[in-house]
Amino acid sequence: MNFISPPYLHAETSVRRVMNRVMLALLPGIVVYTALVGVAIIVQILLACFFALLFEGLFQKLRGRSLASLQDGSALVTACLIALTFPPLSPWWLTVLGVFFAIVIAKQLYGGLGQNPFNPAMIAFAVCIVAFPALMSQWPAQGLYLPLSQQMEVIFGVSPRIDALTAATPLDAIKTALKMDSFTGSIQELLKSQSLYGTFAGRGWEWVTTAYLVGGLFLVQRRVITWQVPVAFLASMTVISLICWLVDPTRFSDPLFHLFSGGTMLGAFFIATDPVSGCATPTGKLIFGGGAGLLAYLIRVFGGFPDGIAFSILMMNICAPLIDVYTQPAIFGMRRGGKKKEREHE
Amino acid sequence: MLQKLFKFKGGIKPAHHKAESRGTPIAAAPLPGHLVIPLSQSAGEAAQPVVAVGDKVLKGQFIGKAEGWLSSAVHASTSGTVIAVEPRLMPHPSGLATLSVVILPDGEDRWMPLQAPDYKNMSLKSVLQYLQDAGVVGMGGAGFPSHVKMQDSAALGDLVINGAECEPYITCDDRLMRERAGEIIAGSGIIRDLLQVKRVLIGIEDNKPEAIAAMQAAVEAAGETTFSVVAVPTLYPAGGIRQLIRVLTGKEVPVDQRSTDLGIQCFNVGTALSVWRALNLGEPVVSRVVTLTGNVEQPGNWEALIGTPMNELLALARPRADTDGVIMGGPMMGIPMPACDVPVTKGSNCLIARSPTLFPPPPPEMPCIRCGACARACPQELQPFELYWWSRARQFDKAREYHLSSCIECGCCAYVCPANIPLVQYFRFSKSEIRAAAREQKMADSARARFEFKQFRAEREKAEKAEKLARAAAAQAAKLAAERDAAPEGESGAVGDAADAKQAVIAAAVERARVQRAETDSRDA
Amino acid sequence: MEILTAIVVMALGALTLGAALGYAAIRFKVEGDLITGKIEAILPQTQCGQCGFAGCKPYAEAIARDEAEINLCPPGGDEGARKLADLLGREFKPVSGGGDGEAAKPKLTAIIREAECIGCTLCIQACPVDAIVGAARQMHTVIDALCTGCELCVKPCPVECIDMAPVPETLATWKYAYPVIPIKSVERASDVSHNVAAMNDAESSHQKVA
Amino acid sequence: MSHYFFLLIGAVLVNNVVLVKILGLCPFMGVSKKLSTAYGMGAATTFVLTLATGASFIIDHYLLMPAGLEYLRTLSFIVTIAAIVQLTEMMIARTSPLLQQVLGIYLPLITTNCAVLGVPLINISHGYGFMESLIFGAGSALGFSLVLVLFAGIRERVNAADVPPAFKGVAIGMVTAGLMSLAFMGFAGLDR
Repeated sequence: MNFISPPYLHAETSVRRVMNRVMLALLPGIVVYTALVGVAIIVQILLACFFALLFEGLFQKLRGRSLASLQDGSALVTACLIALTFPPLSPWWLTVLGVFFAIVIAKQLYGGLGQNPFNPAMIAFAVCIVAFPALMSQWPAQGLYLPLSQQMEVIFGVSPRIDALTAATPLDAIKTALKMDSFTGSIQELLKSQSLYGTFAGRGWEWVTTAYLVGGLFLVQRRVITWQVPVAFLASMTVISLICWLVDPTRFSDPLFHLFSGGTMLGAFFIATDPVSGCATPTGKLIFGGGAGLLAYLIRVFGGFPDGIAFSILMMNICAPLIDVYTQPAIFGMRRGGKKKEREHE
Repeated sequence: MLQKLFKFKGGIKPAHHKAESRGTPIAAAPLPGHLVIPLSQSAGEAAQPVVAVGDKVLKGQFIGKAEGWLSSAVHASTSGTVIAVEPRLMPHPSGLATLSVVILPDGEDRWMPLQAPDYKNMSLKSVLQYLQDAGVVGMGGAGFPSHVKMQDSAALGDLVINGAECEPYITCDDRLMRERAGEIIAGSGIIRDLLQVKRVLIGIEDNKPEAIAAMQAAVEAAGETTFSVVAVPTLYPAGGIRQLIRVLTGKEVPVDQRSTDLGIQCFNVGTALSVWRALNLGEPVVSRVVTLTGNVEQPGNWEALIGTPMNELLALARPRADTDGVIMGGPMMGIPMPACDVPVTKGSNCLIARSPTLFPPPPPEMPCIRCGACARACPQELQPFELYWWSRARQFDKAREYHLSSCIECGCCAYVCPANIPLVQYFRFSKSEIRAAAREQKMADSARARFEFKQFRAEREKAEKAEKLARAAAAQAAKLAAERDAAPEGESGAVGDAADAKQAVIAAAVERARVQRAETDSRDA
Repeated sequence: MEILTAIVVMALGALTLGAALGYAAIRFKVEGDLITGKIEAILPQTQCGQCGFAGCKPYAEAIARDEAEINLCPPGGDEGARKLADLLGREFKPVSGGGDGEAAKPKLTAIIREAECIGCTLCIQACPVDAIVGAARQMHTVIDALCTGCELCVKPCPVECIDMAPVPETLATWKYAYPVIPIKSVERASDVSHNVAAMNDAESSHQKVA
Repeated sequence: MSHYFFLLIGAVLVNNVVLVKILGLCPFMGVSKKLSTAYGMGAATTFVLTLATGASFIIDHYLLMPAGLEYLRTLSFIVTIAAIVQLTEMMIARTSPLLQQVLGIYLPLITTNCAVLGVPLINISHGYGFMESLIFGAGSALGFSLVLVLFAGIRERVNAADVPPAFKGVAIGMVTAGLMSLAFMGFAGLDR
């Protein structure tokens, strides 16, 4: 018998449904991604999902809790995000390691769903890119489509050395070029000269990010996420990249490139919008999104890592509780009509 | 009708479920087998019983005297014999018993002689006294004594008559307005005159077109020009006082103030009717209209005597076989009754027969994911997920910082929560813990004051004794010096004797008590 | 030579700093402490002495001097210890020594079995908060509202006529429970079903009337 | 000017004294349970650290270096810092009861804060001048205060979370600090 308390009526919602919608919104991105790089990404997703459930289940057992929490779908969303942010041909153990850090360290140690201060998937990414920088920047050369058997060999093989098959991402290439003192040309020329990169953000990749954008808009439309975070995220990134681009177009790429390359769309719609580790107040969400967009640009352009989404979001995760404290909206009876009196009545 | 309306943020639109019970007219419920009339039916102290077992009472006879200004009188709901004055289970979530008068009806339902007061020529104070003695309290559910709400009438501008009835299932005010609009308007007119307000706004949700029409017609029939009947958009909880005032006047009652601070006072339609009955007919509150609905064959509205056991009343609507409990009030804020035979009180606007199919038990509580749905639904614009976070961890100071005290427990947050968290229950828990802590703090402060005073007293006594001893010693020394030759032994011996005698008395008493206890022990065994 | 320079330099430095500090200690002397009052405000003022000190104030002073643990006050419970930990920046320790989920002891109040009272006034003297009234050779009684439940009056009574009883719950003191699924709901459930049976009985009796 | 600016930013974020240099962990863990106390500690540390960097620069340059006593740096810095803290505490206690209430209990803690000793030593090993030392000191102190306050914000929430009993309190605080440190690695390379 359950605890009986008002209200006895309940709207048709559940955490499971929220998570399912997020997965559904990821689907277009996954499909385009698969078309681009092959089945490897599906294998990575399945791998991550399996281990995410395994780790979560083991931990729940260890704590003597019921396994019912496996059904909420949150571990699966985290697993998908890990698989989608890691290079598709990363070795299996790297994915599993990422999942371990995400599920056990970043999530379950804090008490599980709803209580983690950091985004688990981004912790996984950050840990792995700090510990295995080479493996984590081993992206398949654009346009190179490996047969399935070879992809499996790379993922599960004993000695997956595929340097020949991988290449730097456009973001990485630009940064490397900028860091070299001998670099004199403009980045536009660089990108064109390599012919690997597509029309505005690397061949094929812009379609993946566009698919993420479509999924993200679906989430906004379904009210699974609110507009504040993605809008602020994309706006701040547009503004800062526009400023830099206008100042020196030969050294900085245009806003469109930044919006559609790397993890921008995934970050703006799927990762920064994580309500658990993000801000909850409307103003707070704007600050959170804006800050994450800005930091992501700074780190990806000036910092030491190929993409800045993970670090910028973790950074904002750190700030989120404090932002929430200082952006509490006025409550009913504190704004219109009434003076803004201090709390502590009664 | 051409009134500019305002909006409040949040709110939800659950299915109304009003059609079931609104169709049939109000019928008088038959006399029950016995009546249990709780003496605690207002926000203040429980009334003091003025009848004893065996007394014959008439309908409307005074049986409970108000105890203090916040309390309200209680009357016999029918004629009959008092068969018990004892604690009985009351319709309260605590499941606690309260002193109640149990009446066995004689079947005649005979009124005591009624005499309407000449209220127009009475002072405000004596009118209010009369209302207190007539047991007029808010009929919306909270049971706040009406005379208290009328006492500070200075600088009031608007009177709001609340006919919103925003909770699903409930239709008693709807029927009341359709059938007794004239009386309600007359009662509102009396309140208006007592409070000397300029404008009367009657707010009714627009899902009750018949009630709006009836009230409109009654206003026109009475020729009242200060009245306006306003259809407010159907949005739960539009019937909350602060929300209704916002919708009707655009004013937001500040969190640390009452509506009267803005010059607005608010009464329920049922209360207006009670006022009219009390002052025009001299009738105290002995009955009320109750909606019987939920898992029943024949939902409807009944005029029930205060004190009617709920199971007897609900039987009129013929509950289905799988009924497993009663809810008093609506499905959003109603209270699960500790038992089915608790009595109907002045605040019982609706009884819902509960069944597992009608209100399925909530799925297990999941962790909060801070999705913010509750914050968007909250009509008080709070952050329920923050309140929950701190309430769950029992960090009540934090919960207070997030304005827990402004929560009206309307249940919107729990309604929309995807994690099925019983948020309202957490908030009630927190609130009562905070209240208890404040009470304990007060007790601790007074205990400290008494302790410090006792210590101060002890110090003073010690000082006085020391002084006395010193003086005595000095005197003794002087005496000794004077009578050095006389025998010094006798006096100290006398003192020792006195002490011994006292010891002996105590020892004897101890012995006596031991014997006594041994006797009682053996009796018990 | 170098060592000598070192010693001289350090000695000079130490001397200068010492002099400055010494001067400051005299010049900027302050008296009184704020913390004892704050600690005492948290203590429940039962004056029961279960902490091993002669009342709440001495205990507060001992805590302020860092001579006592913060978890010695059973009436204050874990909640009180937590507040003290917050105030003083110390680590929280549960009072009972057991797990902190343990239910708090119910609040007690002293009751004098008046028939057995011999009027010795010993309990009146023992009561730290003046909650017992009476005079010598007259019956004594406890004022419920003032009793802190410290049990200090129980021992002194020569005829053992003082009991400690839990304070009965009233509407004013009733609290909503922490929202968890109650394990003892079986009893409640049977209660309800019994009542439903009663309701159905009432229904049939009504039908008979009709 | 921009040199000083980057020095400041570098000290606050990129070379954050707590999360990157891993100095001053003791007060970082100890005084971060509540936001209000974190603010107090941050303010006190900023004040003392700035003062300490200045004082230690002077001592190093005008006392130890001329006398060839560089090996006594650590010792003399500790003594100086302790004295500064004590002096500050006494002066505050006397002059401003308000400040005393805010900073009072934290000031003695700073004496044993290794960040306060570490930053002057880093200054000297980097060969910073007086102005640079002051800016680096103030930047480090601001960085300390910043992460302390952010950490307190997180800890207030985490302390109410359903953390496994074995990890309650300081343990989960350490995990959180580690993850924060991980996030701050993202700033690496930004100061150039």
